[in-house]
Amino acid sequence: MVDVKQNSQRSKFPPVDAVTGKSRYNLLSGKYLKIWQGPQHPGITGNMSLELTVCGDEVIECKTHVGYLHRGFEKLMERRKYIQCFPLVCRICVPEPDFNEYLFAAGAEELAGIEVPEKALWYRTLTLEMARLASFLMWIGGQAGAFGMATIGQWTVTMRDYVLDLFEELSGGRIYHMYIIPGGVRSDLPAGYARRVEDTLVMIEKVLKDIDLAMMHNAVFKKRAVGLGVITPGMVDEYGITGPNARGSGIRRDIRKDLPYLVYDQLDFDIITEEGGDAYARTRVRMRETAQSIDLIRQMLRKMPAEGPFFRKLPNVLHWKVPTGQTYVQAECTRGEYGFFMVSDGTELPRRIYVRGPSYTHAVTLMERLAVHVNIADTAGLMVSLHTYPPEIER
Amino acid sequence: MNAILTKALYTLISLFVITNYGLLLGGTMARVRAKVQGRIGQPVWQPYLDILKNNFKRTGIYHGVMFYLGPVFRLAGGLGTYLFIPAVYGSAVFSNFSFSGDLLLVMYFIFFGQLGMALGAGQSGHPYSPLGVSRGLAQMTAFEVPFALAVIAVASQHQTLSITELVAAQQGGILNWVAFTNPLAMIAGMISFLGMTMGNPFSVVIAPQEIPIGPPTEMQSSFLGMLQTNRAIFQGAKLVLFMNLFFGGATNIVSMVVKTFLIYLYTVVVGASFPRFRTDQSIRFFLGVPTLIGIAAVVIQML
Amino acid sequence: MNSISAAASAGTGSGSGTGTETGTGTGLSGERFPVRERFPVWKDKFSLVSSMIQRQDLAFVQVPMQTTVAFITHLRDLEGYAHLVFFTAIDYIEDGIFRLTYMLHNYRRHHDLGVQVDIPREDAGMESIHHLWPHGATYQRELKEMYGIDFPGSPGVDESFVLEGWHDIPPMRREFDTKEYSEKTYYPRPGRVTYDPTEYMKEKLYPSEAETW
Amino acid sequence: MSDMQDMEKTESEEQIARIAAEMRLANDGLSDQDKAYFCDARPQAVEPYRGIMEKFANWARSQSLWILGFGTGCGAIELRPLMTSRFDMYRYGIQPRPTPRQSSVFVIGGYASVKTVKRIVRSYEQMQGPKFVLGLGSCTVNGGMYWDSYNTINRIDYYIPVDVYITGCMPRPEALLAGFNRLKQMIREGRCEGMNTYAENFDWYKANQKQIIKDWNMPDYNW
Repeated sequence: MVDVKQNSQRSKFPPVDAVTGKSRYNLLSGKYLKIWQGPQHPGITGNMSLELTVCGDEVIECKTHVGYLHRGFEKLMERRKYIQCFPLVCRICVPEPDFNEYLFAAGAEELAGIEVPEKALWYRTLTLEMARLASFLMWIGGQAGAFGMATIGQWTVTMRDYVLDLFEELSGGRIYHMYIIPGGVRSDLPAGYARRVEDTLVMIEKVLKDIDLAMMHNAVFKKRAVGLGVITPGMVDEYGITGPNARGSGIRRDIRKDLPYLVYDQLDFDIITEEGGDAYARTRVRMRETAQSIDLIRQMLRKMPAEGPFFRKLPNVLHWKVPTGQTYVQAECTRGEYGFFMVSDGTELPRRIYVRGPSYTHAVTLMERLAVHVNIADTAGLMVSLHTYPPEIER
Repeated sequence: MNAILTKALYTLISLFVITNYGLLLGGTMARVRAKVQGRIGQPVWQPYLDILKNNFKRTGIYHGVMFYLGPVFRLAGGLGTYLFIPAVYGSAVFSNFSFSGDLLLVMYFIFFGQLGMALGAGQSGHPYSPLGVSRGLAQMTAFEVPFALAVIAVASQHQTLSITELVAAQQGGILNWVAFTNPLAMIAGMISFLGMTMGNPFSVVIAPQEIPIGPPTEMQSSFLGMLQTNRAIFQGAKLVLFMNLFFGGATNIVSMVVKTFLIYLYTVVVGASFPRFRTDQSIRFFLGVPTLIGIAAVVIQML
Repeated sequence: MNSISAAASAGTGSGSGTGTETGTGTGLSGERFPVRERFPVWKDKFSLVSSMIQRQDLAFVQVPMQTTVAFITHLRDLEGYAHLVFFTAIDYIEDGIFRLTYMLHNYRRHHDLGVQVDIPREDAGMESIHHLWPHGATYQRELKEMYGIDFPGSPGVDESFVLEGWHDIPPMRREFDTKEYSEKTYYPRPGRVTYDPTEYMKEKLYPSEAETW
Repeated sequence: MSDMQDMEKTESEEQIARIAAEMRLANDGLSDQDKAYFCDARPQAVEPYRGIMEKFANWARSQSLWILGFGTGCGAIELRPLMTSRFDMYRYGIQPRPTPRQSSVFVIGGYASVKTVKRIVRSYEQMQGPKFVLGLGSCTVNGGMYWDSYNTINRIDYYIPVDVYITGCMPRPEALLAGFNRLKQMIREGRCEGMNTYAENFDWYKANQKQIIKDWNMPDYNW
């Protein structure tokens, strides 16, 4: 079933010629077929494409092509002031823009030496966890949909919509919230917000229970997912794998615990790991993390300070000169380690902002490795199980 | 002469009814599926609009003669399947062209449409089409095994290959149905029916996510309209066939509607609660337990 | 050389960095990785140019171009910095250099180390690290495309990564003006008005407050 | 500023005229082997039916809109709620379709990078007419947030004809539904002849496309 040994003996790269980078397979021999999965394809995550060479039903070579969503964020941020970057950064990642907002704010605050009020830290953590919940709900639907179970997708995307409603109440935006700004957050929680959050959480928990029954205990789902795309623990460092993909292989890594940021050190939670490293283990990790996220939101609503400022007044942001320096801030997003590397040269414009998205390694190098010797019908499921998201690859 | 004309008229009426019934049933089932997913769903008459729209397309791409003939073969397969099955037992209008031995012909026709489609899809030149076709044919060969075993069991039980006589033998009470007199054959047949309707978990042939959307990748405009019409007829024909084989047929149109609706509902409910098998997995599945059940049914009949 | 180096030495002198709310030292009980003690060792072996401690869990070191890959290999194999977080470049056009940054992470110590190396902008090239981490090849492909930095021997480094049919200078270089290029190429829709926010706020929104600035 | 724009405008118009004059439709960039696979015909404008027949056809078209499943940008994220039970676009006869051959509506999901424009053009040309284009988000109107980016186009209507724009970043699902209703109304009124517009101004569109897509390695018209 899980052929770990055979998996680890495969070559490090897809079978391409080391010098020219061209495929070793002769397509004109008639033995192989080259097909493109994407960019126009329902079985692809976002707008990217896989160039697959297949022999029968088996993929023997996979090449990821990205760049369909390249907007040049890093270039655009170099010619915008810090406060002008702030509405731009959240657009890097659509399913959970808050991580971009938080990391940009945290980086700028660290460089400028701004202290953030305690309450804002709680609010930030709350939005991050809500974003994680929304993103995971969408992902569960995507993973079920990649194996043809449209029902689950319909349920979870609706539940995600209720989380988006909460965001809308909080910040006015469904998708892009622009709630976390340098210096704090943009607004206080509305009256009675905690109760409405709790109502939504109860609803989501009910659906999650159904999904656990209908998907995780489904014989056909298990048949498809178990043994698909095995990541061995040895591959984790080699390929720079982070997040649930690493935790699915039994590696205890979670930036929320390892390098606690915001108020995660005051919250009570454990790192969730699963053994196996296949698509099923990754699904289990994410299912359990969804439940954990719900639990964390409850904890925060309970422990959150009621009084205090949620925003620290910045200097005039139009002339805000951030002192020279460089820093790297990271956070644990749903897909793994999300980071902002920010370099300031003492002017009003950032010198360089580099966005480290976890999909960068997951979707390109790792996918090219894992897709080899996989049935062609499973490539979509494999791709989704890595939780790749193209805009953070090309930015 | 007059008899032939009457028969032709009856056939047309029968076809008209089954086409509309198939389309409405498709629309209804889309709504049922939507209910499971928590939606309202498309209007019941949406299939009509889709067919109209497709036939009103202004342009259409032509890939060669076989590309034209593919949907025609498919339609011929659907019509052939339906026309040799008596839809309502004892009715002059809906008895169609049933004759002794029509069961074998129907089994052949179920396969025929797919083969025609394979030729058409092959000529479209799109790499997804042959992938889908190879998956479809492989899966079809697999589910034919339990189906054929079930048919053999039923045929040897009642010592006939005529569907009309099979239905006649099941009249006179619910306990005379094959479902109760020969439950093993019914189980094998109904499992293979899941494969035949190409719903989940055996929908990898036309699955959009798993690379091809299958043979009709390149089919557009009126080609697609024709395929959709055929799907309605073919679906109706298959439902009627299974109703006749295992559930005692129908003596009037109301009981036909009720029985076929329930049989269809069974596939939809299964489809809504399962993901898809891969092709190799579904072949393994069909050649496993359902085939053994089918063999058991045949052996019990032989004893 | 430039301002960063000055800050770097200042950082080394003053000890703890300018950590803010990112939980400096609050989360983990027990001592942090004393990276400062490693600096002299690295300086002996790999002739460190400068070092800087930004936070308790983040430090930057600068090494010369010749010893970079040896230093990174040493860090990966012997010091536990086994995770390549990212690899990117910063363009200091006024100094005529690209500053490459290899961010490494030590999971045992939970410590980030940014290894920085300055390479000349003219005819930029660097030794490849694809043999250490397979995804290093992807970063190098991107750097080649976006900055024109060559990495001989890296697989597929000459293939385009995100751009397709790009004929201009590499877009992430500072001399490339994206606004000008966009206006020249993509038919801007007339009607877009740009106010200088400073002026606009002074004149329209806060005529009184503007005086204080 | 406006002067400069005008000057650039005329310059680029000249360039378009030059590319259009140079352009031949015999797929000259392709190798002999590839040429056999592609047709070298131009798109033809198709006359609508007359009178009540066209009205009926338009009604049927407006009631059955099949979206091409191509999420070209971040706008695609709001298509998913639109498909699911909260907003349920199936109620209005709108459903996604995985292949361009069978779909009739192309939703441009926001910004389009040059690499995507190439695929958009190809997918658009493969769709069978009458076909409709919905520009989603501010980025399709004037570039939106990315107006000064070197890799995203500013106006999608220079490359393919657009029927309805839905502005906003992001447009809400309700706005999408409103846009679809507007599109339906326009189809019923017979105002969505984007396919014929494309055929009639084929040289202009093609020259625009060729100006930004530098490595043109596909046939000039993909049916």
